[in-house]
Parts: sequence; structure tokens; C-alpha cells
Amino acid sequence: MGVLVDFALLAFLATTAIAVVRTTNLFAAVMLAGIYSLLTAGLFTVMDAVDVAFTEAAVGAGISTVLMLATLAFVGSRVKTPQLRITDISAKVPVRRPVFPLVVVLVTGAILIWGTGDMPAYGDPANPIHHHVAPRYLEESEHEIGVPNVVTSVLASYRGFDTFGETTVVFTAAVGVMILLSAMRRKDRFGEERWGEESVPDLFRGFAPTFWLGQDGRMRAPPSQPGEEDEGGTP
Amino acid sequence: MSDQIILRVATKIIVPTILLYALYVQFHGDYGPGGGFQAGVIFSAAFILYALVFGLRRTHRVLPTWVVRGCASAGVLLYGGVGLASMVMGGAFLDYGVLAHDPKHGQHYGILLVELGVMITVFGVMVTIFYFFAARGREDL
Amino acid sequence: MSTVADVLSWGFLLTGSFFVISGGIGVIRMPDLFTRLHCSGVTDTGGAGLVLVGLMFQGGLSLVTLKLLFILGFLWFSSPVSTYALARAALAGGEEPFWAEDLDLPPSARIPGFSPRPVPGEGEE
Amino acid sequence: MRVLGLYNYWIFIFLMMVGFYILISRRNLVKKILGLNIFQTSVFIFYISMGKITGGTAPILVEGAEAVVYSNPLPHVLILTAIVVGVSTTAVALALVVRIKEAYGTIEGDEISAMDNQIPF
Repeated sequence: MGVLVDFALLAFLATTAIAVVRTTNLFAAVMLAGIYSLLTAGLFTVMDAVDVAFTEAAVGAGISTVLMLATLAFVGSRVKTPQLRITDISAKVPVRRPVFPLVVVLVTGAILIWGTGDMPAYGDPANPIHHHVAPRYLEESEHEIGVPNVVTSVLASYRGFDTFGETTVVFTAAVGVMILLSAMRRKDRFGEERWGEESVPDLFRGFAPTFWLGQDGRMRAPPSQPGEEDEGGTP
Repeated sequence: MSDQIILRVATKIIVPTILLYALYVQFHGDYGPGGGFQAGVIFSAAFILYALVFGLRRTHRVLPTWVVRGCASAGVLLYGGVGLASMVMGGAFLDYGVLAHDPKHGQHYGILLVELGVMITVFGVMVTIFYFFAARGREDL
Repeated sequence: MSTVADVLSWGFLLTGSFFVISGGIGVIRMPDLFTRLHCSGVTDTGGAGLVLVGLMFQGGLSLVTLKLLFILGFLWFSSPVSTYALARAALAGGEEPFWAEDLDLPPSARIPGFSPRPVPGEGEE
Repeated sequence: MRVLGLYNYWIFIFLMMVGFYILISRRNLVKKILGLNIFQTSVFIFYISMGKITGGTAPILVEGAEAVVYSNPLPHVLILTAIVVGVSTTAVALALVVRIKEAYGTIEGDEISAMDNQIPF
């Protein structure tokens, strides 16, 4: 029974992935990616990874889709195709048929599939992964940690360092987004529109970066004085 | 969005439910599926839903930017602080066993605090990212 | 007793699956967004509801059934709202409903009393 | 039976290759990010499927039950964190795309490089 559900979900996943390749509308592609995430969450449940399924359903189908849609609000949902030119440069840069990537992908896939011949079968209890540290976690967790959910005990206690690192990475990602998106186009006190270094979040004011992104996206030296608008301003 | 009474009423009913559910996921994570990462994401999803229906300006009033930004760093600090506390109490970094007389209770406290830190960070980070994406290019915010 | 529960559960599950599948077929076959939303409603209400009731019979009188009830309530609350939001967004975005005249039917096949396509600018808010 | 045991891996490789193909063949940056996400998710499913034991159950210990087989919790932990980190890094990538759009006015990779290299078109 589980095998059937597994097969059906995998077939759905493959279909959705092909649909993401084929569609030329980014809006549809983002929605398909959300469906893809939800199917993945179902597959995780079948594979007994309830915690992971939970996370994937919340993150992949929820937050990720919202962020993608927020991006599409800026970049538009159309993709350049041989029939559709979007900007005036599009007419001058031809769309090439991706033949070489297809060959690369087919060869890589063939090699990987050849490699699966040495893999242990799916769901085999003799799989080497089940005879390393996992049995210890499952057996000792109850005496050492006393938390029924082994995933929680491994996540927070046995591999606490790992999770600490991941939390820091998540935090760093937020800092990166802040720095990238905080350069707001705003009027300075002389009434000129400019990308200002004053919009670097207050949190980082103390160690404000020694560069800022100019209007054309290139890195520039910071203006030496806030008053000298003509040198550091928009080109 | 001001005339969409159905969406507004529905959101007002759903958002507290989502927040409550996130807390359930957070504190029930020891006994069932759940934990800091999921709870943080669900908690932030509630505020993102609120922002989608009621607009960013009202959400900023409910949850100012400095609060979420502080949350993002406070969670990591809480996590590291638990590690330092266990060092001060005489154990290794993130060795929760020394936090209480009984090592098992210490582990409980440690996991609770660490998961809380993860939740606060993930919540702060997700809402911060959403705020920055949503406010981009809008002069009125 | 458990046999009765099993039979009832499977009956509900199969009926629910039928609704889900018919909703899916409708979403593919219907001509425009609004009629498709109409079809997906069957999946949200009848399909999901019956499948969850079937699962409740499997769960028996336990916490699982209570959780399933919560899911059912949440689903029946949120899916009409999301359908409404989607339809409204489509209308605001300029999506044209599919009118019977678009089918190119002979006049004899028209439904009597069926409102014709509104003239643009008239009768709109 | 051997094919049944390997079928999952083949689908993961297929998904991974679909993601890879989108990444190297499509010029649109948002499409590339979607391809990366598909690639990433295929690796996630691969990890999780390694931890599955046939007839096993979720690794949440049941009181008093002795003969219960639990699936391996270790891949779950690794992937659980990787998913959240994945969405954070995706957000950084999307922020870069927004900045590129503002700077160049397009998000098609070939047009951006044509503008950068000042190719006389």
C-alpha cells in the first residue's frame, strides 16, 4: 500500500518538474513549485519523516511561494522565448536552442543511474546507514535525554552544534537580504532621488559597510561627506 | 483591500488560530512532530497572512521592524547563551546535563531553551525577509 | 463492531475519492477560471470532508479523531475564503467569464432566460 | 524486486537532472532559482529515503512498545535544518535578482552579459 502511494507521488513529482521546465510563465512556474513542495511533503510523510514533512509543507509551499511572488511583483512574470521579446535588448540577443545542456544532463543522469546499481535497495534494514550512530540515538535517547521525539533530541542535544550553525546561517541570510534590499531609492534633503547609504539598517550602522551599491548596481566608494551630494550622487 | 470584508473577517479568525497552533507545535515538539524550525515558520506565516490582507502599514504597527530584527538576533544569542551557561555551570559547550541537578532535567531545560531560540530566530528572519521584499520600491513605508 | 466501522470508513473514503477525482476532471475540462473554481469546490467540501470522516472511523474515539475534526473545520472555513479571494482577484485582474455565446450554439440550444453577456460599461460598479 | 528497490533513486536522479537542466539551459534568473530548488529538493528526498526502513514508523518513541522498528532519525535532522536554510538562501538569491532587475532592467542572463560586455548588437 505504501509502495503504491510512493510510486504515485513520485510520478506526480516528475510530472510537476517537467511542467516547471515547459512553462514560459514565471507565475505558473512558481505555483507549480509550490505544488512540488507539497507533493514532497506528502512523500516525506510516506517515508516516516513527519518532522521534515511538516517543515517542507510550511516552508516550501508557504513562505517560499510568498517570497517568489513578491519577487515576481518586481521582475514580471514573462520569460523570453523565441516568440516573445520583452525588452528592446531582447530583439538583439537571440534565444538559442539548449541542445548542449540536454546532452550534458543526459550523460550525467546516465552515469548516476549506472551508479545506483551499487546502492542498497530502498527500505532495506541492512542498509549501512542504519548501523552507524542511529541505533545509539534510538536506544539511548530515552535514558539520556528523556524526550520521546528522537528527531528533537538529536536536533537539539546530540547535534546541538550543528543546529547552532544552521541557526546562524539563517540569521546571516536575513542580514544578507537586509543589506541587499535596504538601499531604498529615497529623496535626500536636497530633494534629489538617490540610493542612499543612509538606508543601511540601523542595526549595522556601527560597522556600516565601506561600500555601497550605486544606482547602476556597481560598487562604489562611499561619498566622503554627507553634504557632497554632487560627487557621490546619481550619475 | 479595504472593501474585502470577507477576507478581513476570515483573517481575523484564522490568524490567532495559526499563532496558537505554532505555540502548540513549539511546545509539543518533544512528544510529537514539531520543534523550533516549524513553529517559527508557522508563527511568521500568521503575520505574513495578516500583512497580505491588511497591508504592510498596519502590520508594521502590530509588529514593528525593530522587533523582528531584534528577534532574529535574540534567538541566536539565546542559543549561544545556553551553551555559555552550560560552560559556566561546569560542563562543555551546549552540554545541557549540568543545567539542573538531574542530568535528564537539565537536558529538558536545555532543549526547551534551545528550541525557543531557534523559533525566535526563524520567526524573526522570515518576517524580516518578507518585510524587506514587500516594502521594496514603496516610498510610503 | 470494527467490521462495521471498517465498512463505513471505506465507504466514506471511496465516495470522497470519487468526489476528489470528479473535481479534478472538472478542473481540467472546464473552459475558464470561474467554472474551474466551481468544480474545485467539490474537492474541498465533499471530497475532503468525506475522506476525513472515513479517516475518523479508522481513528475511533481518540485524540486523532479530534484533530481530524479540527482539520475538517479549518478546511471548510478556509477553502471557501480562498476560492472567494481567487475569484475576486481574477475578476479584478480582468479575467473574462466564459459566456454561453462563446460556445457558438444554435439559438435553439440557448437556455431561456439565461442572462446574455453584459455590454461593457453597463451594469458594472 | 531489484527494480522496485531502485525505482525511487531513479526518480530522484530524474528530478535532480530536471533541476540541473533548468539551471544550465534557461537564461531567466528566476527560472534558474526554481531549478536550483528542484535540484535541492531531490537531494532532500534522496537523504530521507535513505533513512526509511520498510515496515518502520516515525522515530517518535512509543511507551512500552518493544518490537517497534523506527526509521533512521539522523537524515531527518539534517534535512529539517537544510530546508529552512534552503529557503533563507533562496531569499538571498531572490534579493539579488531584484537588485539585478533594478540595475539592468532585465533578468535574462544572456542580455545581462551582453550589456556587461558591451557587445555591439
